Amino acid sequence: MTTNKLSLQQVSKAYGYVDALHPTDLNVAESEFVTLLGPSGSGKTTLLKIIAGMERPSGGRVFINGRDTTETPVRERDLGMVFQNYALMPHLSVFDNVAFPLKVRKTGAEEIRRKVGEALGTVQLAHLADRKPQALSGGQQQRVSIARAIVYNPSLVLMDEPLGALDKKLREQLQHEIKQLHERLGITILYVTHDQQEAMSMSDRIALMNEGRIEQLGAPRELYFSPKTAFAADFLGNSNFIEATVSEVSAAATRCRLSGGEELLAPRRDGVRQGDAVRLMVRPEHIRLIGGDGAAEDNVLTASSLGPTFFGDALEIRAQIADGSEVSVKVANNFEVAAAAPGQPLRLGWSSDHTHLFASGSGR
Amino acid sequence: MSKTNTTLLPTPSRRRFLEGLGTGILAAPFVLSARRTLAADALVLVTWGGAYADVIRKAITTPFTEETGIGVTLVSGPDLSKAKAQVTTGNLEWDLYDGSGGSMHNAAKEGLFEELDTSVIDTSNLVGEATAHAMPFLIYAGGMAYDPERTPNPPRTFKQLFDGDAYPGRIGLRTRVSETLEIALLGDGVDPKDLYPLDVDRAFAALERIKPRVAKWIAQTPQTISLLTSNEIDYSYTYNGRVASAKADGLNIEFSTDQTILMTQYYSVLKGSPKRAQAMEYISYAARPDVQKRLSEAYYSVPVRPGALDMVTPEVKALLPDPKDPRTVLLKEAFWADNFITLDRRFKEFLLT
Amino acid sequence: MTTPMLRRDGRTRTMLNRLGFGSFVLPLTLFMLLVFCLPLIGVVRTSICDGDCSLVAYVDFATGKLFHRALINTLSIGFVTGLVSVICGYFVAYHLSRMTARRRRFFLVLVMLPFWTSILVKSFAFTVILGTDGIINNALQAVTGTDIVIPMIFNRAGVIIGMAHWLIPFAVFPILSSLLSQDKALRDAAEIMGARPWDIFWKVTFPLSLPGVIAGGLMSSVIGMGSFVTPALLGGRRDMMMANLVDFYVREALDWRMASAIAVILVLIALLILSLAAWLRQRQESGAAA
Amino acid sequence: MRFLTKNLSLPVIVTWLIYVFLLVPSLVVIPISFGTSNELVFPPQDWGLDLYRRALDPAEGWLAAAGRSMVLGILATTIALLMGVPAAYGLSRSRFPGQKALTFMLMSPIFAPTIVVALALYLYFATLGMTGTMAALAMSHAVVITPFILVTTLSGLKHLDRNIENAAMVMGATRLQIFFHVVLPALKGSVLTGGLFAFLLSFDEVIVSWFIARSDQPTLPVKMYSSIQWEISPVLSAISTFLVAITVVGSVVAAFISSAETDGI
Repeated sequence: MTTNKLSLQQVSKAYGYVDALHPTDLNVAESEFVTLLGPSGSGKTTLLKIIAGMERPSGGRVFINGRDTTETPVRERDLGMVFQNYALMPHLSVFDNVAFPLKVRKTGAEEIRRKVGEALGTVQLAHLADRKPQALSGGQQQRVSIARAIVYNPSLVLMDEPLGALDKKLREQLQHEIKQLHERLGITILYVTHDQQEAMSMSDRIALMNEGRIEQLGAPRELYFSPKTAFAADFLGNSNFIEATVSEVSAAATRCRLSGGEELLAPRRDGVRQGDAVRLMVRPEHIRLIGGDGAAEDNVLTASSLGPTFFGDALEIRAQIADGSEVSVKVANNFEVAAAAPGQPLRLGWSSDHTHLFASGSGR
Repeated sequence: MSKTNTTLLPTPSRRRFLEGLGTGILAAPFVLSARRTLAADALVLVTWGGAYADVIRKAITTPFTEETGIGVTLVSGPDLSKAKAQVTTGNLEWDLYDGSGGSMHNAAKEGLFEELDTSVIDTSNLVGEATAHAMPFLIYAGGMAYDPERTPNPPRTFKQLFDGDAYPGRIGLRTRVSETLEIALLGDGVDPKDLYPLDVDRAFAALERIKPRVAKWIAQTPQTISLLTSNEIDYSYTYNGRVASAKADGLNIEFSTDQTILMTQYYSVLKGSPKRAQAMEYISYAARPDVQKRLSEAYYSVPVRPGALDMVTPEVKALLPDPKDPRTVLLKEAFWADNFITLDRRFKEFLLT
Repeated sequence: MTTPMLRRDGRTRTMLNRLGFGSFVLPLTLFMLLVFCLPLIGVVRTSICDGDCSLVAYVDFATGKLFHRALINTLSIGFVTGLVSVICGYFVAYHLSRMTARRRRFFLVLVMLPFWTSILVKSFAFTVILGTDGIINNALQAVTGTDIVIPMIFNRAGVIIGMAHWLIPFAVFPILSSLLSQDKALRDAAEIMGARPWDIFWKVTFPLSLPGVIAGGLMSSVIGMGSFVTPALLGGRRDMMMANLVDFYVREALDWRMASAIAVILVLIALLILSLAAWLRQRQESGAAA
Repeated sequence: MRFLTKNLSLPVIVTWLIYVFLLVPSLVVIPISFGTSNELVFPPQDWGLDLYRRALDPAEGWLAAAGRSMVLGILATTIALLMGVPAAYGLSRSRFPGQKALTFMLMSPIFAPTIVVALALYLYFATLGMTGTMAALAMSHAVVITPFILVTTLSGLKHLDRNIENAAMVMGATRLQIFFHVVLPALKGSVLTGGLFAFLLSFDEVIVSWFIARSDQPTLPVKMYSSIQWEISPVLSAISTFLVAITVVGSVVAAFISSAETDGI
């Protein structure tokens, strides 16, 4: 039996009458990369602090490496942590910063030298070992911080928005490096971010958090392609929401009627009955613009273009449908722009398999 | 005399420049000559504050004003350096200075005081000794004080005080070189009449012997009483007037009048005072036998006029040392005027080693 | 100050703009030059020229046993007082730094309470507490059942106690300031990495607060070196300091040349200590950057 | 690091002992102030309010001296604030050659022994014929206390986000406007703290005042000092107790009124 590196059982946190975190379960397996993703105020930081021991949970248990650490002091939890603002000791050199966790563990000098050397080598900073952190760039400082978090092989490395303070280019580069590091060293990482792209590109699994609970937990693809709630659909990737009423529920599909009179097909969903108000979601990149009268898709809507926006690698066209709501469509950048000039009529089509159906009022 | 005219920035042009800066730029709206706001016609007497000022006011200045119509303003904190500053800058704040001891005579040498007008002031026929610039007006006695409950058998003379076998106990002495060297010689067995000129080496040798028994060398007069009452010392060298007021307040404390050192408090007139004549009149008044009697009864001082002692009430007289007692020593100011600076330095070195 | 004038007068304004931030520093600079530096220069001058000009006071200082003793006393009392103040101040500052701002405001008032009680009265209070027949010694005797008396006053210890009592607040402020400016994340990071409270203190908190410690130590020792009332009231015969001599030469001997010379030497010592500290710090920093 | 505040460990005990050390002398003075003797006696044999009556009696001059010290403290603190706060701002927001030396010069009164400052100012103002004036006294105190304002303001400025000032500059504010409308409001806490500390120092200052103050218009500490040449009047204990009580009550009230949980000293 493999033990989870981290296991949360019904962990909750209340401040006075405010529930910052509803009872939550979460397991992180060895060598797994799990991301807590959510907007600010969603409870991800509270959860992280409870795991780290900087906050006491109001209820539930925290297990690290199979050991109940709910009452364990922070320092004995065997965790590593990377902070958004690096939290490097300004009075210590890079080498001494990385050596810090080893020194407090009374590791021998020779071993410290070897391990710190290795860790700095891993993040390609061996040549800067004698510098003070202030003399380093932001990216370099964060690499030192990562080296410091892995040098003593903690059971679990927590990363709290580690790339938040870096520019986009550097952020992408470090995302890549952290991912590689994770794969090469097999460390277990619990990563916190509010950036859905970062979460999707790096994680084995994502725990999407909203209003103090985990809204959905799964692999990035799963969350993207099968969001369980409108919030999940909205938070990960771009999405179009269309209000509708269920007109017919069959064994295979749900037929919905828009207020403009059009009908759309969606996969069948348990608990949804005829007459329910629902929200249909379709991602912009799943919508095709259909020329002429071709009807190659099972869902088709006519719309009027509001104009295109150029994104370099793609083109986004916003359009207004009969009920007045807006829908955006993502097309390749070789699209003939004139066809989408404001006021031009458009026909939008997509597969019913790409249509997601949520009860109205769920999520935001 | 040339020394007194020097200032820290002696060249006149420089000084005018600074004056211009100081008064013009820095503080034009605030500057008031220190003198200007004091009562226009009153003599300004600088003297100590607290209970002492009350005594002076009651015994001397108030009756003086009643009798002559000359007002006297008492200000506190006599300080020779301030007197020097006032005299050298010509910015006089005070007219009369109440001072004592060697430093006062030193200041007279520096030219800070007017010569006494002997046509107004009778400088002869005194218990103490007037100098050209300083007139005695108050004589007080320094001697041993003790707690009669704690010390039933105290040393009553300085010779006894120095006899550690017969009178063991912690001693409090002053950090003043004058008085202390006299005590040392008396303690070492010198006859009071042979005291002056002081045998300085013998005095320091005697002090060296008694050093281990001195629990505190006291710089501030109040500690001569408070250290005795808080049981830090057993025998305190202090002053009869001080003990008398402490006793009046119910403290268990006695003063030995068997052997005392009489010290003189002087009045001098600051050099260049515009009220020189009135100041001389005031000094003359302060030394008058009837005024001395009042002062004596208020302060337990020995009158400076020989006859006045007999006018004092018997209760007070009992607490006063007898200046005619052969054991009593009158501190010789002339000696200290010449030797104060050098001996004080030697004394400080003695204290430090 | 000068602000209303500036708004109206365009020329002054452009001139000030050219001066830039210098215009903010200018008034104080002028003030300090006129009311601090110039007077200090006056002291230096008086130490050489008081009527006639000669170095006799300095020669006297260099050769006089009295001055050597006072110098040694000043240095050692200043050093020990600074040390004691910083150690006590650190405990207090640390405690203050770990509480809410509102609570801290209240505690700071407590720390500054000694300022409101005159040293003259306090010296008596210290006698009541620390004296031979004082509260502590009486308690000790009652507890141990002996006649034990610890001399805590009218000796070097008394001077240090009295001065530290006055100087601890001076040490508290810079230390507190450097403790408050520390990033809490650093301590969290250290704790997660497995550091015990003791390690966190000595390896993170304390080193980061060193600038405050140094500033507080320097301030309290230099201020301590310049005081003379406390040694006179609470010290023993050997605790005469240079400041006592300055006081004596100014006010009793009226020898302002000697007083000024001692004062100049006192300032030079303070300067020497400050530059030594600055040099040490610079060396430490540059050594780290290399 | 909760060990110092929560658990009863050695450092906690030491910390509280230091608080006791700081406070006890002031507390010993309180009972003395309710005695009736003219001598300092602890504990007093009889109890009464005589000393307070005397402390508050206008004829004794204590009230006047306290008022003078108050005015002087406010005056000196105002001068110090007016010059010190802008200077700190200027120093923290610019780089120029000799800046370290200038900062050192402006700070140096902290490090110059008080007796030296007193002697220097005394000789200086004596030369100018200004000893005894309130102007000389206020300027002397300002010299002594301004460095403390500099220190606290500089430390407050260090924590101030410079981007706010840059934003104001972009919006077209002049340096002066930025200083008054952006920096000063943000610095309120440290300026107030510095000002309070400076005021206390001025209020408590003896040595410089002794030399400079006019002898018929002493400040409170000078009056205390000159009144002890012959005896330490227990009236001093009543005055001390009075000041302590005012401070404690005032600060408690202030702590309750001020709701802003601004961090800082």
